[in-house]
Amino acid sequence: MKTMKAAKVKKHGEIGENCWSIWLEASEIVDEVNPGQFIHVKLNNGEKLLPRPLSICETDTSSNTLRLVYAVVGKGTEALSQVKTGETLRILGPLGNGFDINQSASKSIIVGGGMGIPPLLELSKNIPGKKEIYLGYSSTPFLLEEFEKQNADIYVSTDDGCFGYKGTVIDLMRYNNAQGDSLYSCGPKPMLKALSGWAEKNKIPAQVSLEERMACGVGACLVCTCKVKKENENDWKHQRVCADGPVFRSQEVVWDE
Amino acid sequence: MKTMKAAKVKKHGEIGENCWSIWLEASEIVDEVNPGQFIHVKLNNGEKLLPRPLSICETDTSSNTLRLVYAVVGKGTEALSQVKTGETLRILGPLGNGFDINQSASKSIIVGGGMGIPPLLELSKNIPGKKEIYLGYSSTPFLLEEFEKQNADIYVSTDDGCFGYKGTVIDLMRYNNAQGDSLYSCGPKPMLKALSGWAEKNKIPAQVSLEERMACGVGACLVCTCKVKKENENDWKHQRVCADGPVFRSQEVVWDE
Amino acid sequence: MNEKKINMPDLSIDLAGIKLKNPIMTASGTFGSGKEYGEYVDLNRLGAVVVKGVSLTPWKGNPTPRVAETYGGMLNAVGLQNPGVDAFMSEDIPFLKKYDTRIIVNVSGKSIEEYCGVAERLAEADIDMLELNISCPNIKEGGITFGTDTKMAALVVKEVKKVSRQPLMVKLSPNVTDITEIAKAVEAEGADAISMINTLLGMAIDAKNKRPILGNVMGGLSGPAIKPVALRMVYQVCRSVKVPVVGMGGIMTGEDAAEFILAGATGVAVGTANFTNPSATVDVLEGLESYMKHQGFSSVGEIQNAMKK
Amino acid sequence: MNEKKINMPDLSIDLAGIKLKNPIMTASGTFGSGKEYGEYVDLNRLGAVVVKGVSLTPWKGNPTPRVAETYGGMLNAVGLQNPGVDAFMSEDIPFLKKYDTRIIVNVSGKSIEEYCGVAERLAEADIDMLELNISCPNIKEGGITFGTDTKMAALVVKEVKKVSRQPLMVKLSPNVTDITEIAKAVEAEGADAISMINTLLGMAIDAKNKRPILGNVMGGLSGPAIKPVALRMVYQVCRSVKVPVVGMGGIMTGEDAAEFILAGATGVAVGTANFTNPSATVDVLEGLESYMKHQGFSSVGEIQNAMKK
Ligand SMILES: Cc1cc2nc3c(=O)[nH]c(=O)nc-3n(C[C@H](O)[C@H](O)[C@H](O)COP(=O)(O)OP(=O)(O)OC[C@H]3O[C@@H](n4cnc5c(N)ncnc54)[C@H](O)[C@@H]3O)c2cc1C
Ligand SMILES: Cc1cc2nc3c(=O)[nH]c(=O)nc-3n(C[C@H](O)[C@H](O)[C@H](O)COP(=O)(O)OP(=O)(O)OC[C@H]3O[C@@H](n4cnc5c(N)ncnc54)[C@H](O)[C@@H]3O)c2cc1C
Ligand SMILES: Cc1cc2nc3c(=O)[nH]c(=O)nc-3n(C[C@H](O)[C@H](O)[C@H](O)COP(=O)(O)O)c2cc1C
Ligand SMILES: Cc1cc2nc3c(=O)[nH]c(=O)nc-3n(C[C@H](O)[C@H](O)[C@H](O)COP(=O)(O)O)c2cc1C
Ligand code: FES
Ligand code: FES
Repeated sequence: MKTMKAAKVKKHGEIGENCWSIWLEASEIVDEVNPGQFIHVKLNNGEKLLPRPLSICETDTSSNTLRLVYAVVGKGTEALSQVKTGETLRILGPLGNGFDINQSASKSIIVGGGMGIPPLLELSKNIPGKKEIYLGYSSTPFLLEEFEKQNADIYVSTDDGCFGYKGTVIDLMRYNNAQGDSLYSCGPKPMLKALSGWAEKNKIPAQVSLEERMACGVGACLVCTCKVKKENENDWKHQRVCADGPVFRSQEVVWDE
Repeated sequence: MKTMKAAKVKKHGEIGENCWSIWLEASEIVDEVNPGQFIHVKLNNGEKLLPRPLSICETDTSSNTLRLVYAVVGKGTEALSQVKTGETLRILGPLGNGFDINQSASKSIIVGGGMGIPPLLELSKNIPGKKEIYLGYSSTPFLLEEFEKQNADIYVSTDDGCFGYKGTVIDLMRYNNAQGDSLYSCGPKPMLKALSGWAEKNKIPAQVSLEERMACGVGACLVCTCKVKKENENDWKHQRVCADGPVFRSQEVVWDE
Repeated sequence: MNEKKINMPDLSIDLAGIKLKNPIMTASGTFGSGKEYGEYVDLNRLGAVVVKGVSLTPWKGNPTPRVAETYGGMLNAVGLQNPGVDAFMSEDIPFLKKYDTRIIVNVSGKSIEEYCGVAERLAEADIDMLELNISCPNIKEGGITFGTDTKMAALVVKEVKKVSRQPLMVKLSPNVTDITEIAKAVEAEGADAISMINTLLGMAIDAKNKRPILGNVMGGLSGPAIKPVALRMVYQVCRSVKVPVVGMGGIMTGEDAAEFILAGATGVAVGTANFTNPSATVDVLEGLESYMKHQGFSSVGEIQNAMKK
Repeated sequence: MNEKKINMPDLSIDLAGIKLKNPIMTASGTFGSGKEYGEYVDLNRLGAVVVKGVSLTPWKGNPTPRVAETYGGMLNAVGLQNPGVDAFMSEDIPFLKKYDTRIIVNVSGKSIEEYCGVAERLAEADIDMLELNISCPNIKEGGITFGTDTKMAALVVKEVKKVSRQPLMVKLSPNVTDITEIAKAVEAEGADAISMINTLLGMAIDAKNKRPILGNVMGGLSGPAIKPVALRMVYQVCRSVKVPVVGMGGIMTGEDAAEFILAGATGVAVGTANFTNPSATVDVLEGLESYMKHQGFSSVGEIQNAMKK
């Protein structure tokens, strides 16, 4: 039986402006990870009961560790940021379906925005062939060094123009005339929506990783749903981001919200 | 304005069978303590909101520290026992009224049972004249070395006869024909009730320190009451253990419960 | 007490004529159809799997966000999303039938006809019991009115009893002035068991964005925060009716389960705890077993009768 | 918005014609008569001190234990112990009068006559408002019936209005099916304001000793655990009545207070939080002030109108 596991914190610290990196020892989990999957992290905090979903940023099978990169946005991530090296966290995973990597693509486009960027690192490592990677930040970049180690063309945009192109990552893709036969993306919903339009126009099959507030993380509670088009019908249904996603084909997502 | 204060843990560990000792740095508090007073300890635990009342076992004004000695009996004291040296706890105090020390007594009797023993250490230090100290434990004694440093005759009983006299501390007092003109006591209610009867019979004015579940600790919420006889009336009223006690004259307590 | 018995307490219970191997069930809506937790829990170990709410036709459920975390609890506003009774019968029952556990199906509806329709369809199904959910706070039509109105509650039970083949457990809403009144009314109409409590109606507000957190504005509060209210209501109802009660609301440990049984419950269900720990159901089971051993209880019935005062 | 205003938001409110310097009050029964917290809080900083419940004659209150801690909350069963209105008037009012804060007196009773008797005695007192407690769950006679029965609630308000001189705030019980019905009924009879919520009726069981923890068996649940229920009810009532509402239930921080005001409350009260931190009232006040500055609110009324949807 699978179960929540105690994972020892190997390394933990701020790697950028409100951007934290934590390495966890998680032997049985590490080998199973598909890029784009996430884990559920239970906080050692009586006030909050629910685990927090965080994408797996990268894995290191030699040391049996995996990395999460996160921003402090509320009480849960605040509590997480206080956890010290050597302490243990309870984690569940890997959860969800990762990206469906097109092994025969000659060139792939990878697009990340803000805290959607972390899972794209493990993805980039696993995608064969040529890659254009677009990374959009609000201001200071993070994980850039790690991406630069990938065999890929890296393009960076920032909202405030602090670094790289000033504007959205979609603006940058347009400006750059991005090219590829597969697109993978993770980021805030407005970005994914715009990207989905771009991909449709450019006839590139795109996969997007969505976020929604979660409880169980395993598909049982139905709180984490998103709207997905029904096949061959002018209707939609609710699907679970945790178990049916978090990665969806951009064309099947109903972007109305 | 008084307020809850952050107190640094200077030393913390088990000093006997399920008996813990914690030294806290609490500069402003230490100078004000009367023996028999307690402090409210707030746990760093989201599940439990209420502080825990713990008697001040002794103070060290030279290092501005005070000591608590406690048993792990539930989740709160369990969480407390996990606190490490160097961490801080939030504390409020000193609270309640301590013992009213009879400065002119020629001989005092001090009687403690179980976790009622800790506050009697600071008391013993402050009582002038001759002293007989009776300490009752269930099995292994604790704090005995500290009591032996006091200029007093120490008598020990244990329920299982592991150490000293086998039986209750009241049995031991009877056996020993305890003598004195003031009696001070803290311990479980049945012991205090028996003691109160003994004191009445022997015409010795006795003070007893009571325990009751608390919330505010400052006299506002009225959850911590005990029954106290009304003066010159055949009736009783509820008084607050936290603010009117925890020390009461044994003759005024209604022992029916 | 018999030493041998205490070493191996008998956890089995009789719930309205159905024998369960132990009192631990899943709370409807928190355990999917069992499949989702099958990787984490050996379903054979559970007394019963109570599946999510099933309605006559597919329901889409509420808009997101459907969850908000609160102090010691959570609000949900799923709105009974489900694929309808036909899909449920063809997909989920065959899966659950592979396990040696009881199957209890939570029945949802917006009208008496709809409740009866589901019960009629399920009459043909190989399941052990129906749980009539008259208490979902997330459905505007139906749910809230049935569960909080004594007459409507009695009426829907009466009608469903006419068409159902399996024993009928009725799930009560805590959002009422006097829950014993509803309990007595549904018992009088033939409810074979009562389960309680469903969630407390609550709300969370996002002060920064100045809006309700839930898409549905209000939602149902569950988790340890509500345990004192649940225990009180179970205690009251167990003293008002003769049918067995399945207690739930914030059960996280074996000791919590014991508290509900001391209050009078025959069985207990584990809900929100599954989200905190996917093995919660078996952890509660093991905790209850060890409680019984320590306290010298040889059967669940003994716990039910052990409360002092 | 005006920059100057945001640097110094106006926290004053008008509660049924009484001007309070800010919306932060104490919840009755959690702050004694003010004296007990006088060493920890500068009472001059509070909008109002709402004192503990006062009855016509002295009440002894319930047996101990009167408190049980629960997940994120606590149960109390004090049973309105108080020395009676005469002792209150001679001892506590003179103390509070030394401070520049409003005095609101919580009125308890077991019969309409008793409620009226207290209100009549207080008519002569130099206090600002009465809070009619028709909702204490710890009193078997009276309390629970008045607050959970629409007709009785209306009746007691009607009678007390005849004899009271100060504005009358009515404190509602959350242990009801539809709180808006009670709110509308007391408003119709002349209630000048509504305060809510009192505690949720709950219970705690000691599994080891197999008995209820509270001497009174059941008690009132308060603290952050109940905040979602309190917020929901305040939101509902603010949309049902025109009189101002004072919201409470689990307020621990300035942001919690802001949530209640966003839900529609004019003022807020801090209860259980005082036990966790004796400076809680002023901490909540400072937190609310800083929330207003950050969010650009220049007055409390602006928060009340800011809720989206
Ligand atoms: C599949 C998945 C993968 C994720 N991966 C990452 C990651 O790699 N790095 C990272 O920083 N964050 C990631 N998130 C978001 C992360 O889960 C939330 O930021 C976190 O749960 C917030 O917890 P909190 O207690 O700090 O905030 P809360 O106090 O709960 O909320 C603060 C804010 O965070 C938002 N929020 C809360 N929960 C979620 C959620 N489940 N999804 C989205 N927003 C939420 C709220 O709307 C609110 O604005 C991921 C979310 C999902 C669903
Ligand atoms: C004035 C005063 C001084 C005290 N001094 C000491 C001391 O010096 N050393 C020490 O070990 N203990 C002392 N106690 C008792 C101590 O407060 C409790 O043991 C503690 O609060 C239990 O907390 P918990 O969360 O571990 O237990 P809980 O889980 O809350 O309860 C576990 C058990 O402890 C009992 N208990 C809980 N609260 C109290 C309470 N306030 N008083 C008595 N019993 C309680 C319960 O009845 C229960 O059986 C004192 C109590 C008071 C009122
Ligand atoms: C996400 C979620 C979904 C639920 N769905 C249902 C449901 O479909 N039918 C039902 O009767 N109860 C439903 N409930 C209520 C639970 O079955 C249970 O009564 C309640 O959550 C209290 O138990 P707990 O505190 O252990 O979670 C749901 C609860 C949650 C948290
Ligand atoms: C110990 C205690 C005593 C209380 N006594 C009273 C009372 O005398 N009158 C009253 O109207 N409410 C009383 N209450 C209810 C509070 O005023 C308040 O409505 C409730 O506790 C919810 O707020 P909170 O969660 O901030 O504590 C009492 C609450 C507590 C915890
Ligand atoms: S979080 Fe429970 S179904 Fe997705
Ligand atoms: S603990 Fe509040 S009055 Fe004693």
